[in-house]
Amino acid sequence: MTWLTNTLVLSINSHRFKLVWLGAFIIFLFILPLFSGDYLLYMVMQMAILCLLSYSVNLLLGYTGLLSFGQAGFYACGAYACGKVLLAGASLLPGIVIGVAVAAIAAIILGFFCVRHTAIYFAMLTLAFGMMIFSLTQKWVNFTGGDDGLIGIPRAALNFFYIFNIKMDTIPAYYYFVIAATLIAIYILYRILNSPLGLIFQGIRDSETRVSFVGISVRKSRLICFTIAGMYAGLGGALLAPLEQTITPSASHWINSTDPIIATLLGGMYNFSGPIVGSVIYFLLKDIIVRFTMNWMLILGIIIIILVLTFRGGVMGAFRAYLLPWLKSRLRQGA
Amino acid sequence: MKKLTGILSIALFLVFILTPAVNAADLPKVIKIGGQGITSGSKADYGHQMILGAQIAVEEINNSGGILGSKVEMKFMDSELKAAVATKNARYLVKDWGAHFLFGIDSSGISMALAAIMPQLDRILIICHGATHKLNEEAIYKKGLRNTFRMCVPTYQDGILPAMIFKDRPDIKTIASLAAAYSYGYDSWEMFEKTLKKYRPDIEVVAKAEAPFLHMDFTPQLNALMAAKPNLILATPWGGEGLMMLRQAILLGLFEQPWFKVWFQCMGGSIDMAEGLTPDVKAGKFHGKLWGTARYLWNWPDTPRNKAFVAKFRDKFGRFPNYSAANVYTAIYAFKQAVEQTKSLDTQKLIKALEGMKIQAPDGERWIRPEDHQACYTVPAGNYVYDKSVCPNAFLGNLVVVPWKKYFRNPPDYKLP
Amino acid sequence: MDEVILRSERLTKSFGKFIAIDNIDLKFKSGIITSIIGPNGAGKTTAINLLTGALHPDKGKVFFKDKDITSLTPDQSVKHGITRSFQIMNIFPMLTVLQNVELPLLSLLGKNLKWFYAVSRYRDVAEEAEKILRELSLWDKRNKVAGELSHGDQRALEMGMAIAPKPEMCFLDEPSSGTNPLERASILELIKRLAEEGSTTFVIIEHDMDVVFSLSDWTIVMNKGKVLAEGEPDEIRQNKEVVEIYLGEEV
Amino acid sequence: MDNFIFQALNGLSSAMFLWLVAAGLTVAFGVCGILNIAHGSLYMMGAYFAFTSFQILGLNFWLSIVFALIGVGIIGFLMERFFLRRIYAQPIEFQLILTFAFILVFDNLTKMIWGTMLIIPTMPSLFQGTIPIVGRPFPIYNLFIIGAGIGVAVGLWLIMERTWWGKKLRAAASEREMANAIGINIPALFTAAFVFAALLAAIGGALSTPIRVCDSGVGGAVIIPAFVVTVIGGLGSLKGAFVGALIIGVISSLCTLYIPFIELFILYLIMAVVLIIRPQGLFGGER
Repeated sequence: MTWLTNTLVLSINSHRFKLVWLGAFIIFLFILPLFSGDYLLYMVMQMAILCLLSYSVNLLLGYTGLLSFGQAGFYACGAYACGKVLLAGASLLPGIVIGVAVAAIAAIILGFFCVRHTAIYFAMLTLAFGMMIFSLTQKWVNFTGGDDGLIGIPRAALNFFYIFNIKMDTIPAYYYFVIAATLIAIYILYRILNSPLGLIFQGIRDSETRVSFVGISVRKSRLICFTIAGMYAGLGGALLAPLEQTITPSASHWINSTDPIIATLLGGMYNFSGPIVGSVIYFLLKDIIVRFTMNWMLILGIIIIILVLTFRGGVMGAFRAYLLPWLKSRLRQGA
Repeated sequence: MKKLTGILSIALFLVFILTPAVNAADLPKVIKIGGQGITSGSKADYGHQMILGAQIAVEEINNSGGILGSKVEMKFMDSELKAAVATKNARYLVKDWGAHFLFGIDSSGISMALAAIMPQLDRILIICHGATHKLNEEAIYKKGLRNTFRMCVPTYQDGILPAMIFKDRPDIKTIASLAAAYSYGYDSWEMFEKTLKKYRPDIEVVAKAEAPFLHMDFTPQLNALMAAKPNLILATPWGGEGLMMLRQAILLGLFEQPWFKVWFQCMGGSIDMAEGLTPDVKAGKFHGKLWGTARYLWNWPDTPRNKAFVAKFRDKFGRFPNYSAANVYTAIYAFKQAVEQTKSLDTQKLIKALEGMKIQAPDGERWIRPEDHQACYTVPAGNYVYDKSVCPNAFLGNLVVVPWKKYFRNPPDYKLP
Repeated sequence: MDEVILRSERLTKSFGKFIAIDNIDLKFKSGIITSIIGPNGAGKTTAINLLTGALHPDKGKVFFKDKDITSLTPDQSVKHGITRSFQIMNIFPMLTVLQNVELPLLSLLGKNLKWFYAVSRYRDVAEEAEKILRELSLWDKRNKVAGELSHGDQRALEMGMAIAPKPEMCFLDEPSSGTNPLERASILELIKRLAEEGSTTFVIIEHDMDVVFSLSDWTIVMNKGKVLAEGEPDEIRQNKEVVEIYLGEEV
Repeated sequence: MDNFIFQALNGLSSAMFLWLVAAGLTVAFGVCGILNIAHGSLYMMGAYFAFTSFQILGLNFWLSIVFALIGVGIIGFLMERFFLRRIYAQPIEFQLILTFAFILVFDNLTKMIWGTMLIIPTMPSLFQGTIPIVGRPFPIYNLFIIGAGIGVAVGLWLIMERTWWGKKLRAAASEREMANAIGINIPALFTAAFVFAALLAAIGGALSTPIRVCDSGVGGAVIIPAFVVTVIGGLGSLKGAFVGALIIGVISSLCTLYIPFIELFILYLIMAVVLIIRPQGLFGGER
């Protein structure tokens, strides 16, 4: 037992051990298809996509102090754009890239208006824009297929000129693609958040006026942040389109924006790994509850209420605040 | 990256609980069938009725020795009326829970989405409520997504049948649409208008209105239609929305107007609507102008088989079976028949067996058309009456029976059997 | 050293019916410490807000080294060399002390759009931040979260953020408010030292007379949105009107 | 033109439902500072309670409204006292997510208690029939709704402007510290304000029963239009909520008549434009 706590505490505190854990986790993700069925892989992909969406939310919420209720709109932009491109017969990479690009453009245009506001006004404006995208996806029947959505999106092969051509029609093949894309995206976000730009985002969260009085344009920085967040949501959507092979307007409904917010709060919003942990737990929670009862909404609702009233720092926050000191004290006693 | 530690434990946990254990061998001890439908929100009764219908079928089959000796186990999930949820459910049911057969599904969009992924899942799906003609005409017939079948009448019922009935009514000269603002509503109206115009070029479309999902106040739409004084309104909003719409139409005095002759409520024969409409029908608020049809009617045909089914359903659940219940019931029996015929669970063999199958539903024989996997059977239309001696709820009476061959569209190279 | 670095012309600002700043002309000379005093509600903070771009005047103009900067936003005026601190503590409470001073340096050193490498990779930022923190005697506490510092340390940190962009002109809004006497003494010491060492012109808004008279070379007295008097501290001390409305209540 | 007038009048009656929901939302936000997404669920509970007492217990129309008020009042009290009170000081995201969780709970509970059957009680005979307006039949019940909505508006105005309690509420809304200083019991006042807001929702729900279906999805469906209304009128402004409801009710009604395809889009477009140009809303104070 002491050995276990010992290792745990060590691994938590030292940077090198953290890297070991991370490496183990990534290796685990990559060997998972060797011993698991398709549904587990499918679920991990769904989690990865929710995770991207949660990062998109948390970049705004936890790092820049803005609550967006419209990320589902950008998610849908990415999904529809990617779906359209793939339906036109393109290969996977252009689909994903164009999906992300369309989401980014939408985020720049809408963000221009949104970043002038904060707090509830920002939340309401993003809600309005998200729902405008929703009504477009529903009503622009010629382009979006209306309420039926885009159906039968092919999971096109991943080819890059004549260099490689990888078929994506099996679940494991697409799984590797999604996991790789997600890990790269998360790594890039990690770099961004530790870079000068990320420092500025966090400064804006703490004090907007102070940031403007050290010579940085708050609006411009917020717009950059909003655009990056839009791109992450768009990437999530773009990865979803070939996975589900169907995209319907409900992807852009505001209810869909609440999932990543809940996942983020669940994981802990001031913590880089919060969205990953939150997405995994939230997804499992929902998936498991749905299996056992038709009254999944009641149970999920109660869990969220308890969570908001007790662990506002989320799982990672609670881990840091309670479990970690406890482990340390155990270790000290042992020593 | 601070605390990625927790993730590994979660991942390990994930492996423990989710490593799948199932694969289809030929006729296992337990045959698993997975259903899904809408069981939350304002249309929850459709899914709920599916569960009831499926429960009866599963119980009957298990009590009479199962399918070739194998017990049947059912799991039913909430589709939330969202394609994303439904595809996820389908994947879970097949890949993880190990379902051998899928059934249910309420909306056109979800039907199309699932039809597209069924070949990958390598299972058969029998849709019991989603009605879009695009499913059988495009997805199955043209694109060849042959794992999907449909055990309910398509939108021909909602569009073509009323046209066949009302083309012979000389007092109907102007028509109007109150459409559910999605493909089911648009398709039904398009078929209705086209068919009616073919027989009666003199008929004029005077107004059109539409209402999205979750709409609650239909007075603006009704008002817009009433301004044009149509003789007939074809309405497609269903479930709770349909009910609100009709109540609001009564309040606006629509049914009192002498120029107004017929309200055709496409899925008006549904039990949830019948239950909700009872007080108004009883009070004569519709003046006999409310017509409707469904995808199965509990009071037609008046055969011992149908009566027995209805009686059993009422005994068990205290309600009348809706079409979603009857269709699910039939779908499960169709699957049973196919398995018994092929003595295997091989998807391709089952598809072959289902194509052209004749199955005894509570309302008589249904024939699954091999070209487009559409179950062909007749459902009449009627207008709402109330008769306490027959049923505590209002129901569709004065039924007009048009045989399906007269109003179903056919695949191009189709030959009647 | 007597040249005017910043001046305002007929500056007016009102909030609804309340006239906060009423048609004032201010002049700040370069190289000396100027203080602005006045009772609560005299318009001192509003004046600073107008001069630094946090607010824009209804009428009037602001010139910095004869350039019209009236309509600049705060971030632009920082780039022209004007910074400030705040009366109510305004630091980044969830960031570390080090990050608090790194942030102002990013814009100065043109690193604010760098997005890939960690902040610590930029040597110039790191060196400059270390210099400032050592000056503030906060180097040992650099990895603490700023919100957990003592009040006096937070004040010092805020000042450090104000001078980090190497401004030509720096407004300090009640730099010693809420501190205990000991902390106050060290902050005054710090201001004095910074003023002597650097090339920054300081303007201090103060409530505390001791601070004003011990620190400043020039004093401006404001009341009800107007300039009541200005002059060297000794002159002000003698000024009857000032003593009456302002000093009187404290002496 | 007749059509236009008639449709606008229709819009007015649907505006009143929006107003009743938005009014409670506004009181809760203005006084307690909480944006209650579950407010629509309180409306839904009001409808269910009214239905139960009217159809099942056989009480008359007015008594069933009272029954609904009592039931929802209790729910509102419990919600505020045991849950919301703990998160007033928290950032908005926690408030939104907590109240969102309440939508899930309420939706599921109603499904468990009342089942999935659709419920639409009979219209009380008092309100049956129509009266002609611009030569067309207009439902008496809709007129009654318009009257009730205006009545609630006038009543609210009287309470807020003329009573001591209303003054306390306004004081608490604008100057919390001051209110505390002059001896107002803030926690009790907040509870009272939230219950009051819940009652407004309950009235809306109860009045809706004869023309709208009670079902477990109503809560989520009414809240978003109510958000649109409160944002347009100005968060926390009752006058704004009233005018906002009229604008949205009438515009969406007219859009249904002339441009049905983009009705939803127009609503959100209006909301966005108001937020961009005048974020405090048409009647809101400074931000």
